[in-house]
Amino acid sequence: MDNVVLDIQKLSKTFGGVQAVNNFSLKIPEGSLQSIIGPNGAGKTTIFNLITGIYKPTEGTISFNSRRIDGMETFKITEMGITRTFQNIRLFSEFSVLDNVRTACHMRSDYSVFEGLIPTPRRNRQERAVTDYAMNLLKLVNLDDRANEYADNLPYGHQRRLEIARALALEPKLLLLDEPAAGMNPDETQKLIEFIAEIRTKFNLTILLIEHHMEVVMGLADYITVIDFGKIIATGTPVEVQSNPIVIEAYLGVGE
Amino acid sequence: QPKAAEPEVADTIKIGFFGALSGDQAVWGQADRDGLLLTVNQINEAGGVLGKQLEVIAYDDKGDQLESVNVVKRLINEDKVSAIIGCNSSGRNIAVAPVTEEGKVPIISTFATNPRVTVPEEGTLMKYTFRVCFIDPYSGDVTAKFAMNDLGAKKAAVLYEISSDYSVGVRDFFVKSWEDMGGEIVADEAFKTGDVDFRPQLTRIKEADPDVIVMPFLYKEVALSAKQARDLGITATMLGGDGWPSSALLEMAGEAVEGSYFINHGDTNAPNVQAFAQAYKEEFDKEIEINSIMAHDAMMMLQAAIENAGSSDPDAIRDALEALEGLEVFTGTITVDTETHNPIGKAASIIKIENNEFVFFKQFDPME
Amino acid sequence: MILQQIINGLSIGAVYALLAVGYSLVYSVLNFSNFAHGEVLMLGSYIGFFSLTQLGVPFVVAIVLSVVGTGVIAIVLERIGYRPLRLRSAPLLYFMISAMGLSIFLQNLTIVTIGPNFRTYPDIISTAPITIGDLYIGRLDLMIFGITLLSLLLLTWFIYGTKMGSGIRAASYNMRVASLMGINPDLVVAIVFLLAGATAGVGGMLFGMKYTVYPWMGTLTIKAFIAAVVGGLGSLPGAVIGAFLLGITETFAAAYVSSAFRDLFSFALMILIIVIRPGGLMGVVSQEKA
Amino acid sequence: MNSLLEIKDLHVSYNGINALRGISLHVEEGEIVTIIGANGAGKSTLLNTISGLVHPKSGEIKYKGELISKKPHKIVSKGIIQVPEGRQVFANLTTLGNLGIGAFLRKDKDAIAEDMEYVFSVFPRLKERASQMAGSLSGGEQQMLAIGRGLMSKPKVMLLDEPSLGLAPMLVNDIFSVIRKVNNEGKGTTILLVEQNARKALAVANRAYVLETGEIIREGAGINLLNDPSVQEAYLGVKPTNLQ
Amino acid sequence: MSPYLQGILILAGINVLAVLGLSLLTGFTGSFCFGQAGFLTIGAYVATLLTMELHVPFAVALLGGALFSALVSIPLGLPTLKLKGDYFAIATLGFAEATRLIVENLEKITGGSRGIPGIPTKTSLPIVLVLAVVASICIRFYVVSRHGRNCVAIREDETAAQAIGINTFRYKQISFFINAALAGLAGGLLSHYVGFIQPAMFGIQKSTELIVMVIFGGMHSVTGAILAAIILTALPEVLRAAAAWRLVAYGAVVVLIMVTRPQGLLGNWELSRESLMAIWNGLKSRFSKKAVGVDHG
Ligand SMILES: Nc1ncnc2c1ncn2[C@@H]1O[C@H](COP(=O)(O)OP(=O)(O)OP(=O)(O)O)[C@@H](O)[C@H]1O
Ligand SMILES: Nc1ncnc2c1ncn2[C@@H]1O[C@H](COP(=O)(O)OP(=O)(O)OP(=O)(O)O)[C@@H](O)[C@H]1O
Ligand SMILES: [Mg+2]
Ligand SMILES: [Mg+2]
Repeated sequence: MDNVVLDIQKLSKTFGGVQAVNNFSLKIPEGSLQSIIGPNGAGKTTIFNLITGIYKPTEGTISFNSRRIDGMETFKITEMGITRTFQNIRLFSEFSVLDNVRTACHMRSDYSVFEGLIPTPRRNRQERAVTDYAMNLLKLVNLDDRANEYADNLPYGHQRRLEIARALALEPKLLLLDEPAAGMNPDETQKLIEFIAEIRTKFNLTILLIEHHMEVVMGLADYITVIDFGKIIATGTPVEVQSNPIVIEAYLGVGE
Repeated sequence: QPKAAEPEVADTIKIGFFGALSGDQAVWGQADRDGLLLTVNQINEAGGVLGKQLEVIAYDDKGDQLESVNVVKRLINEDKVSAIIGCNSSGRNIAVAPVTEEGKVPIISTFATNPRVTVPEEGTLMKYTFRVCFIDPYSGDVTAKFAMNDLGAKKAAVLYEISSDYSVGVRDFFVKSWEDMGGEIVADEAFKTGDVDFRPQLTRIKEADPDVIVMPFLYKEVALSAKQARDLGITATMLGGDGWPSSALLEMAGEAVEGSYFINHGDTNAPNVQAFAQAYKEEFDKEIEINSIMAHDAMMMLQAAIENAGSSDPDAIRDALEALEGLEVFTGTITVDTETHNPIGKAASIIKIENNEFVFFKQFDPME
Repeated sequence: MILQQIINGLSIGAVYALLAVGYSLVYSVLNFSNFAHGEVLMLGSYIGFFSLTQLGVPFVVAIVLSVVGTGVIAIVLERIGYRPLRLRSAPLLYFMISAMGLSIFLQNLTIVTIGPNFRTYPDIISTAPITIGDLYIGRLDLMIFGITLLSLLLLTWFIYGTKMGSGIRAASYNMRVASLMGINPDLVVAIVFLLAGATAGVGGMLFGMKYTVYPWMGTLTIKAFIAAVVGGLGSLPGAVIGAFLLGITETFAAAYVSSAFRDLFSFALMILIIVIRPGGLMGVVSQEKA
Repeated sequence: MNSLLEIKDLHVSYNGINALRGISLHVEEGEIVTIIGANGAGKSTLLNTISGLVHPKSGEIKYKGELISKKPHKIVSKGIIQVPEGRQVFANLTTLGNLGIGAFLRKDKDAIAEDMEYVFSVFPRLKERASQMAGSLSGGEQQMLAIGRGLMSKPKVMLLDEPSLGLAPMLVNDIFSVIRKVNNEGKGTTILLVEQNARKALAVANRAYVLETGEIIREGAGINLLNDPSVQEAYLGVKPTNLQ
Repeated sequence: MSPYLQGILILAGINVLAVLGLSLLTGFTGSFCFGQAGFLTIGAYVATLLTMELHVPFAVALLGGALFSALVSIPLGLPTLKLKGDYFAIATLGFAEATRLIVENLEKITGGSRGIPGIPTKTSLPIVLVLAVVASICIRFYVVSRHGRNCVAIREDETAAQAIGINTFRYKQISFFINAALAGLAGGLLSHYVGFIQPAMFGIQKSTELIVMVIFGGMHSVTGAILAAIILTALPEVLRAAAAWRLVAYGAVVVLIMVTRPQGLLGNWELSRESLMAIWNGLKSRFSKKAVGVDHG
């Protein structure tokens, strides 16, 4: 059996009276690209928030590379190799595009707080390396020509790409993408599909994807978990899921 | 706005002034300044000193020590004044004392009652620093003696302002004298500058049932606390100090301070002050404060010193100040103690509030 | 004794509450601490004072003049000091600094124009305390208490019970989008400042009668600020509860521990509460949804 | 005859960067007009300019033959409402509160209640979440709320900025039928629609404009553009997927 | 140089030190600290007691004050740094007032509200200048380091900062620590400049004054804060003639800056050799263009 990167067991989360996630389990093997789909408010983003430690689970466990991470602080989880993008874009708006990425590179350099106060050759070297690395990432997402603009002024679609670049800068093992194609037109969506496929191999990523654009999910996912009201209602390969009547009934609807 | 006297002839004697003209100390700083300006005007009209006109250079320090230091440096180094008058707070005077020492310019404080203003440590003396007021140990002592001997009190309560060096000083010295004399402190309550409600403390004091309450702080707080005390049904006699005398107290506190006593530098109702007070009211359209009278007296000291020295040289003035003897001013007769630069022989007056008026009660001989 | 201290605490609390309500009201809309609120109160106190002494109008008229005056002053201050920032969606910190500037400006302007002296309100209504056995209750305190509760009720009804109120809350979240819903942001803000100013006007009169009038009487806002924080910034009932809690704490600290350390207890209480409940007692701690 | 909404030679710039460069377009009463274009083409800028959030450098916008006001709330009072991009619900109000704000300028209590029921019938999910704080709604729920809030104002013209953003496929279909329904075959609300789902947008639209880097490069009937190979290639994705 | 001018420069230098850390903490890390006077108090009293009671060398006393103040920031930060916006502001304000109250009450050690007179005046202009310049350079380097970027990220969006692996709490702690250390140092210098300290010197208005300097200079600019510290220290002296009106003017200027140039004097911008050169070149080219115009005209 493949090496399981992420292992979620019997995860539940309630907010007041709302059962947002209900007894949800999922195993993600290394190198796979899985997708979670489901109607609005099904609990997908909440699952991401639970994995990344922004919420604490009401019940259940989450393990990453066989280590329990539920209840850990967000930044520690990130340090271990899980990164995400946000459904509502959250860039550092007063930073330039480049600095958004450079900030995310903070783990690529290790000079101390003391060296922060006085520049040393080591610091300068590391800073230069980080800048080069960040520029390369920007090239990859086609934003290198806007490197010095404020991130806030980029159009929506570009901001999404920048968010992905920022996440990649952390060199994650597991990347969580929350609706990366939202706000993109079909053409751009197509490019995004290719882009995700590209970074997946290039960075050797395991990816968990939330998306409502079916062409993205169908084009990329190895395996799909469908949830509704926080519960799993179906699982399977894209082809299986697509033709599953329960899924059609609850989520896909009948095409025009 | 009252302006400093215009220099009519080029040859004037420059006198520096600093005080809180803005910020929450402004009442006292402005009273200081206005008292000084009026005095200087009167002196100038009478022909000046040594035939020269006096010129006041007044700076605001908004009650901040750092600014005091700055402005005193400026007075000494830039304006080259002959002497400085100010200010009403011990803290700021302690802060500027080293500056005047270094710049060798005499300074007369109006209301810095902390002994350490002139004598920072046992055996040392700030050679250039003088004052026109008596000091906290003296007030504390007189208050204690008066309460015990004249009022026959046995149990005293103290209410004091913990963030005010003046108030803490008087309280400390009062408590010491009182206990030395065998009195009992039944309540010792503090409040912070800016507080307006004293009822929690007063309720405690009421319970302790003292004969007298010592309230060494400024008249606004006196008025508020006195009123609240009476509202709570406290009947003990209230005793105060030189922060009390102000017509505003009578207006604000009314009935509440009736029958209280306070220790003062002199009698503000004394006939000799009235003409000055009248002129003050005409000039500035406000009632005179005790600070203005102290500023007047400080100026009198300075005038005498300059005349005695026959020169406006700061060092000569300093020497003359130190040698000053038996100078009649509004608040008594001043002789400068060469050891401490405190005015000796300044008798304290005990003032009683009767029928909403300040009434001279008795003279308190310091040697008593 | 303990009963008397509770009464003391409540009446001190009522004073804080009256200030804290106006303060919280502005906070609930613009999300910043209006440090100039105390100065509006101070101006209200002066307006009342001069109306009574110079114009010789009856007490009720003086209150009306003071309320109208402070309402207008508050609106004008908003126009000068905050609106330009609002239009630019400047960070909240800037509002606070601007407010500090206004506060310094007004306080010192009063000192140089009206003068730094204390002024005493004429005796208009009897301020003699009511005695019940051994207990003393201030008449003014009762009035302040009543007016505080009344304004709390009115304001709560206005904010939570009327359409304009929900418009105000919408605008408080996002003025841009609120304007897309047909809400006139300037009007909303003006109404809020008018109301906050009005509470300051009444407060100013009452405080003036209780504590005399002087240019820096607004520094009391610090206590109102603490009260509002304890209660939960932006929550009107919270502000009132926080204020009473603060009043009681101060009183009991002074009465049973040490009056010299009195404020230490208020600060300790405050830090304790916001550490346990980061949004204050009544504040909604909205967990951020990522 | 005046158009309902007429825009002439509109220029908008942000700190010197030109976002719109001489746009002219018109929307007739009862029409559904859609604007498609890549990210950053200036679609949102155009809608924001119409609703008064952004002020043009030059050019004019006329509504019923009159220049529109500069103040967003005045524009709303004329009957033009925008459903902004990226939801932007009032997080500190409940679902109901948000819908109430949508009807802020309306006085007709009964009709408001009716419309509320209508919104709930379109988005039953919102009814379930009626008293939840909008900030904690899921992304899609917020989007429904944003649209519902817009409907509550009973506008004459509705500016929709990517209404299908983040909605589940089934709901995306629903949204477009809601748009049709509101428009009521030209007898109801006039609609100016910005959409990334160009295929569906063009399918419901009477007419469409294609915006590229701040300029209109094509216009025509929705159907025509839908079948135009160049539009297909640039905006509809080269190879249509089986699900769309 | 006249002692007067020297005095003002010393104060300006001390203010620069007191403001640098605040710029890092409030401007860059986004935690609005309203209790700077508290750290000044601690630095001033600890340093003073070290010189007066233990007779240690001046340098050791300064260091002691700075260190003690910095250490206080740790237990203080533990519960408070998690607080947001106004809540943190009020908590730090409470800290400063509480510190003052404690100093007032510890009469035996601190002299209570009557203060400590007769502190040897060892603070000299060269010492202050060197310290201020060194600290400015260090802070300037810090904010452009990876650590500085992390601070700004926290200010911009704390959740997102967490999500890219930044230990937000730790970085706030570091900023708080550095701020406390520098403010403590400033306090020690201050007490040894004036020769007298008293709790009244460290009231709320002191904290206000310092925070205003940070904002005035530009929230996101170290050099802006430095410039503001110098200007705002000198301004009252320049306006001295205006007497009481100058505080009115001061208030008005603060409001004016906020509403017309809320990003502060320098905004995001930093004074540096490059930026000065850029301005210079800009001026030169404008000038030469004009000159060309004249030629042709
Ligand atoms: N506030 C702003 N400041 C500076 N530039 C801006 C601002 N808002 C938008 N822009 C710029 O204006 C251009 C048009 O942006 P706009 O948001 O209108 O595009 P859009 O067509 O709506 O894109 P999307 O499909 O991504 O939403 C973009 O280049 C963008 O970077
Ligand atoms: N902090 C919260 N407080 C209360 N309810 C919440 C909170 N966060 C999420 N919910 C509720 O939990 C449910 C799941 O929300 P979630 O954001 O996970 O949905 P989602 O599957 O991501 O939906 P979408 O596709 O629309 O983004 C929703 O009904 C939402 O209202
Ligand atoms: Mg979601
Ligand atoms: Mg857009």
